[in-house]
Amino acid sequence: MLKAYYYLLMRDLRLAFRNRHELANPLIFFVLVVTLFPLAVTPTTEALRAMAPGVIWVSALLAVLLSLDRLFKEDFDDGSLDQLMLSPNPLVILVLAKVTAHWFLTGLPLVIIAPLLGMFMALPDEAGAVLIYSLLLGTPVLSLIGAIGVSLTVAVNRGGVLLSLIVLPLYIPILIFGANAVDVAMDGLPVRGQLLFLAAVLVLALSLAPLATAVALRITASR
Amino acid sequence: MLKAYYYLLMRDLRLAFRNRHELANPLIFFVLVVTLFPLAVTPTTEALRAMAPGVIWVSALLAVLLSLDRLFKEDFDDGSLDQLMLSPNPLVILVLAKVTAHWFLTGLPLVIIAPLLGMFMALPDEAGAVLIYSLLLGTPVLSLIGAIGVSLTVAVNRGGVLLSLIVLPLYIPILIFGANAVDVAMDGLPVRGQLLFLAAVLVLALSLAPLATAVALRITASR
Amino acid sequence: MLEIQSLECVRDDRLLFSELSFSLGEAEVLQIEGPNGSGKTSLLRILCGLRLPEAGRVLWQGESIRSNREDFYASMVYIGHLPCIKADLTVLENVRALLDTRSLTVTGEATEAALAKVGLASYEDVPGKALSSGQRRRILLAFVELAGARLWVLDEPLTALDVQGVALMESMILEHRAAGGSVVFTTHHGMQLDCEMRSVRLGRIARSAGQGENQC
Amino acid sequence: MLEIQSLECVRDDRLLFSELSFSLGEAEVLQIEGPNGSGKTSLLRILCGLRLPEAGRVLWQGESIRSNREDFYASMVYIGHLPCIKADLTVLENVRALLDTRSLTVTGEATEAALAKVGLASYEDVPGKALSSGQRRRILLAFVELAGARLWVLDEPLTALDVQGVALMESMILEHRAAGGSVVFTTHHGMQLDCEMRSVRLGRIARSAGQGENQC
Amino acid sequence: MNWSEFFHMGGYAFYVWTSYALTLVIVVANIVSPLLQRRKIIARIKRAIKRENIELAKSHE
Amino acid sequence: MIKSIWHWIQRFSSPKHFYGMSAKLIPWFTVSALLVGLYGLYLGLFVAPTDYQQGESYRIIFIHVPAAWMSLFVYMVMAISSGIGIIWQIRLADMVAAASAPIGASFAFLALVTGSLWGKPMWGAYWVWDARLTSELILLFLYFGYMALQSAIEDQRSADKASGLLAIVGVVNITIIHYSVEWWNTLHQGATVAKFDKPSMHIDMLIPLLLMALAFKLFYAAVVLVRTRNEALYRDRNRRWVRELINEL
Ligand code: HEM
Ligand SMILES: Nc1ncnc2c1ncn2[C@@H]1O[C@H](COP(=O)(O)OP(=O)(O)OP(=O)(O)O)[C@@H](O)[C@H]1O
Ligand SMILES: Nc1ncnc2c1ncn2[C@@H]1O[C@H](COP(=O)(O)OP(=O)(O)OP(=O)(O)O)[C@@H](O)[C@H]1O
Ligand SMILES: [Mg+2]
Ligand SMILES: [Mg+2]
Repeated sequence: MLKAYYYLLMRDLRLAFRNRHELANPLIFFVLVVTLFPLAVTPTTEALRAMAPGVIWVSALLAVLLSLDRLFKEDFDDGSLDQLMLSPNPLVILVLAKVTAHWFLTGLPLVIIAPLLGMFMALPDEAGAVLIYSLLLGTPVLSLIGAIGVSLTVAVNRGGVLLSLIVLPLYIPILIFGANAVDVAMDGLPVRGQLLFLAAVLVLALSLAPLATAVALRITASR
Repeated sequence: MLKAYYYLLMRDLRLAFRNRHELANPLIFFVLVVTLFPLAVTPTTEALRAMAPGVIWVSALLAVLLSLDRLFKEDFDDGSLDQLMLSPNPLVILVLAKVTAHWFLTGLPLVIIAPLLGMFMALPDEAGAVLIYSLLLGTPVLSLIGAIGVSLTVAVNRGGVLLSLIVLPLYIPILIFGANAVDVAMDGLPVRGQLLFLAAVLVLALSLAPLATAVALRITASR
Repeated sequence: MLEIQSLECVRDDRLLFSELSFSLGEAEVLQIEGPNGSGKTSLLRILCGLRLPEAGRVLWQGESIRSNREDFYASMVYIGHLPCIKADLTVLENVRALLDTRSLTVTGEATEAALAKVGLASYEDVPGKALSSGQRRRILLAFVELAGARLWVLDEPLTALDVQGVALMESMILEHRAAGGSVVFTTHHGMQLDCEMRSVRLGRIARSAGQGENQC
Repeated sequence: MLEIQSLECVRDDRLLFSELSFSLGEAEVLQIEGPNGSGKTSLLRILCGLRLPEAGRVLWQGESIRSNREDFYASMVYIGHLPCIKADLTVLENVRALLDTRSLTVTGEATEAALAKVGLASYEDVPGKALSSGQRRRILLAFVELAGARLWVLDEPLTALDVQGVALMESMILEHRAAGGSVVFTTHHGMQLDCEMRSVRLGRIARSAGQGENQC
Repeated sequence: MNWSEFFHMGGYAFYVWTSYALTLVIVVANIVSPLLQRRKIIARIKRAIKRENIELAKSHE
Repeated sequence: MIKSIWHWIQRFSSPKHFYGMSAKLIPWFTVSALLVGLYGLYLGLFVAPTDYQQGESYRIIFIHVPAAWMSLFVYMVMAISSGIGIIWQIRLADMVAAASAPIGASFAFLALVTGSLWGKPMWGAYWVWDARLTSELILLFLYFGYMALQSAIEDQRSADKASGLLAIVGVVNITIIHYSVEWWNTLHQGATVAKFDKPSMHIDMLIPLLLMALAFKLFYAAVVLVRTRNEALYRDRNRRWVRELINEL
């Protein structure tokens, strides 16, 4: 079982590293979207700072959202998903492996680059640290919840926008708490509450989302 | 030739209307993304108003971006694109038909719903009108430029993020002028210059983009 | 081993088959026959547990496959219309990836031998995207060969194979049967098997409920 | 009509064929033969102008097809490995959409007759997504029938077709030839054509440049 | 209280009556749309039956 | 015992049985919804006194609040019956869920629009980003998501199960959103929320409000029955009972 988890994780990582350029894509998308805002509004430092937590978090969320179809779409299209479903290993484990790979390839890079963008948006240092923590706790949840959404829409062609319709409302609590933590940190107030909430949601998602995803996959496979 | 244009346009519109629900998807995505921002920042009226032009324009741009693969992806995957390319009609005309359909299905609805979102973001009325004009001139350009991007990336699987890398930089001038027009209108200043620029870009894109798209399609078809 | 009890399958408006029952023992080969759209693919997917039937059950060693999933899946292998090939993995990696989902560890030599057998000997490090349609299907043959399953479920295994490929598939089935394994397959292009073979015929294209006819 | 002059095709590292020349006159049928991966699909795509050859030219009525696109495309029709079927359009609309790209207006009766001929008579208003793989291919047959082209280029037209479907394809080709049209096709599954037929054999799978062998 | 005062709603006529009018619209839509849907479904099934009968007759020939 | 209950449930929940039974119920619900609604409107528009703070504008309450309540109630019905459909494989439950979605969405829409119409005179803006408003908006999106997924998946059974799963996940989400937005907003913007504090209501206002709420519930019951009947007809279009029924029409 653990072996199956490990192998699948490795396969997905190897696949991603095969096209190096793709690896950086969510990251570049993240950076691009964040840079769009200063271009679109008059960039005074205060204005930038005020919108920074929101803009960075929303962009991270969109970057994850856009990379979600990496999770199952290709496997579905070429029939590999059928083979996963016919594996003697519990589907939940395999789902978890795929979600882990997805987070390594999208969430983690976002967390790493975020301080740079914070600097770019004139975010004070202490808020920058909180930004990292909040993203570190939040992005895995985005991948986990996203997995449910993708598994529900994977059989639908042109499901891209449908996916966002389904997933974005589910992302909202994370967005509120993540951005709020950074916002509050900017005012020098304590953020333990927000981070604890994010941690709690992470635990919850970690235990429930793979199950829901596995159920959803069995449903959509029933072609 | 005109007949080919008309038929293809009609086919695409009919296809879209076959799944009614999909029709609304870019629209809902637009509304959803705009909603994310007030949730992520402290929603005081001034803060909202200050970021409104940027947020609405960036969201519109992302909505168009996400719906771009509607343009050729499916036709490519099922082989219909090969058939288009084997048509005795000039490819440019067919491209134009597809772009027109795309704009009717994504750009136009965005223009129509935009005033509502302006209200959400506490945008004053006169700026709301300018928002509509700027979107009306800007969204067709987004579709036209997007078509070039899709035709280049359509053969790449998981091309979604690659597409945004190619297209977003090209979108930036439109974004700057569009958002700026609204921004300036909020201060009660004249916006003729910005709108004229957008109109000029539209004319330029209308005459050049379909040609570029046709060339790009011939290149990617050479599998 | 495998027992099908009064299956019914409806797609959209059409009843494809109902009250379909048959069973498959060891060392048996079964062909599902029927014209285009008669429900062969649907039947095979139900048989693997990928699709839920409208009625009826599939039993493996006397137990429902849904309650007995791990056991059943450890001893069967399925290939469908789709090639399961990753464009960015090499031929060798593609085979290994397929085997990994089944948690099988196969030695390097065995894998190479299988690839040689299906005619991809010199293609180990060619990426999937550079293969022709027939070469892709051959990877699946290597996978089936190495999976070590007792039951093979093959949906149109001859698709895109050239004459030599067809002969290969035939000999593989015969070998598998000789070793006590069983096979369920569909094909429109005559497979000449030099062994006893049963067949299930699915009805003529039935446009509405009640018109399906199946023989067993 | 069609003339191929010393074509060369290289994919990745491999030379698939070079110095390949042949021509096709009226009422001629030509089969492209060769094992999996020998370059049949690549050749047909070059022949239609969808792919550029590494060297050589394709001429239509003595003119290069690239300079003469409209004329060439008005008189040829191609079907490839992919089904070109829109999941959300009905069978009838799918055929019409295919014809529309060629700016053909075909009467309703003609379309219905063609659909009946390919065995989709009662399927006119079934959406593409609800068709089996064989039924999808049959839509393409109707399209070819109605396209009114003089040259047919068919890549594995027998894929997924049942016995009856194969017979239909054969008779269609014969009819087309009788009316003075020509056909280029590939297939692995014997097509029994009751007429004179030429063939071009592409070489054995050649791993590196220089090993390709073609006969004509 | 007279009617014009009633319709005036103390200056809030626009807000109040738009709300009530919209409610009416939505109630009516909720009544009409399932009825139309029902008609469509029945017509569709009838068509299917007709088609099957034709086919049955054909296959008996 | 359990087995016989199970059998009874299955028989009772067969679309055919439901179709017959619901035909008898619909007129009752319709008529009582109409009567209760008209009486409630009469009390609300003519009898209830003018609010000393809000003036006449408060009369929007008689549709805003029932509509808002219904939008939550219908979502719960949808989620619960989806759960029943997934766990016990009862088809009728799936049909009820699918039939509820458009009705619930229209109530959510109504609550949103009447709320903003009320908000303009009260707060000076059609829209503010308050906890309740935000979660109601998200609720509308969840309805849209449910309906979009339902119609996007071709296979009816998969569509039911998939969208049902989404409805259930949505319940968890709506609760979290509600509390999170409340917390988030009270941190900065207590004022907006305070406006929602229900004034101890005059009994003459409370009664029409409750009557309207009841009328909306009855109306929902009638419409959902009609819609579920449609679903039953459509999904069983190949079964004998539908064929016989249609042939009699
Ligand atoms: C777009 C604007 C609005 C939306 C989306 C909205 C939404 C809602 C919702 C969802 C509820 C039900 C809450 C529950 O039962 O938990 C509700 C109840 C209520 N709303 Fe609104 N509302 C809006 C504007 C207003 C305004 C402007 C007022 C009056 C100033 C108002 C007064 C009330 C009252 C009195 C209740 C009943 C409270 C209760 O049951 O405790 N609403 N609204
Ligand atoms: N996704 C689908 N939705 C609805 N109906 C479908 C779907 N796929 C197939 N069908 C219908 O189900 C029937 C059986 O399809 P299936 O793919 O099982 O046939 P098959 O016997 O494998 O045919 P073929 O020989 O063409 O592969 C067909 O008549 C088709 O119309
Ligand atoms: N996209 C590609 N990129 C690189 N090489 C490719 C690509 N597609 C095919 N090839 C290579 O080109 C060769 C010819 O492929 P082609 O598809 O033309 O063969 P084919 O004769 O049609 O084979 P089949 O009978 O299997 O369909 C193969 O050896 C394959 O490895
Ligand atoms: Mg099949
Ligand atoms: Mg080929």
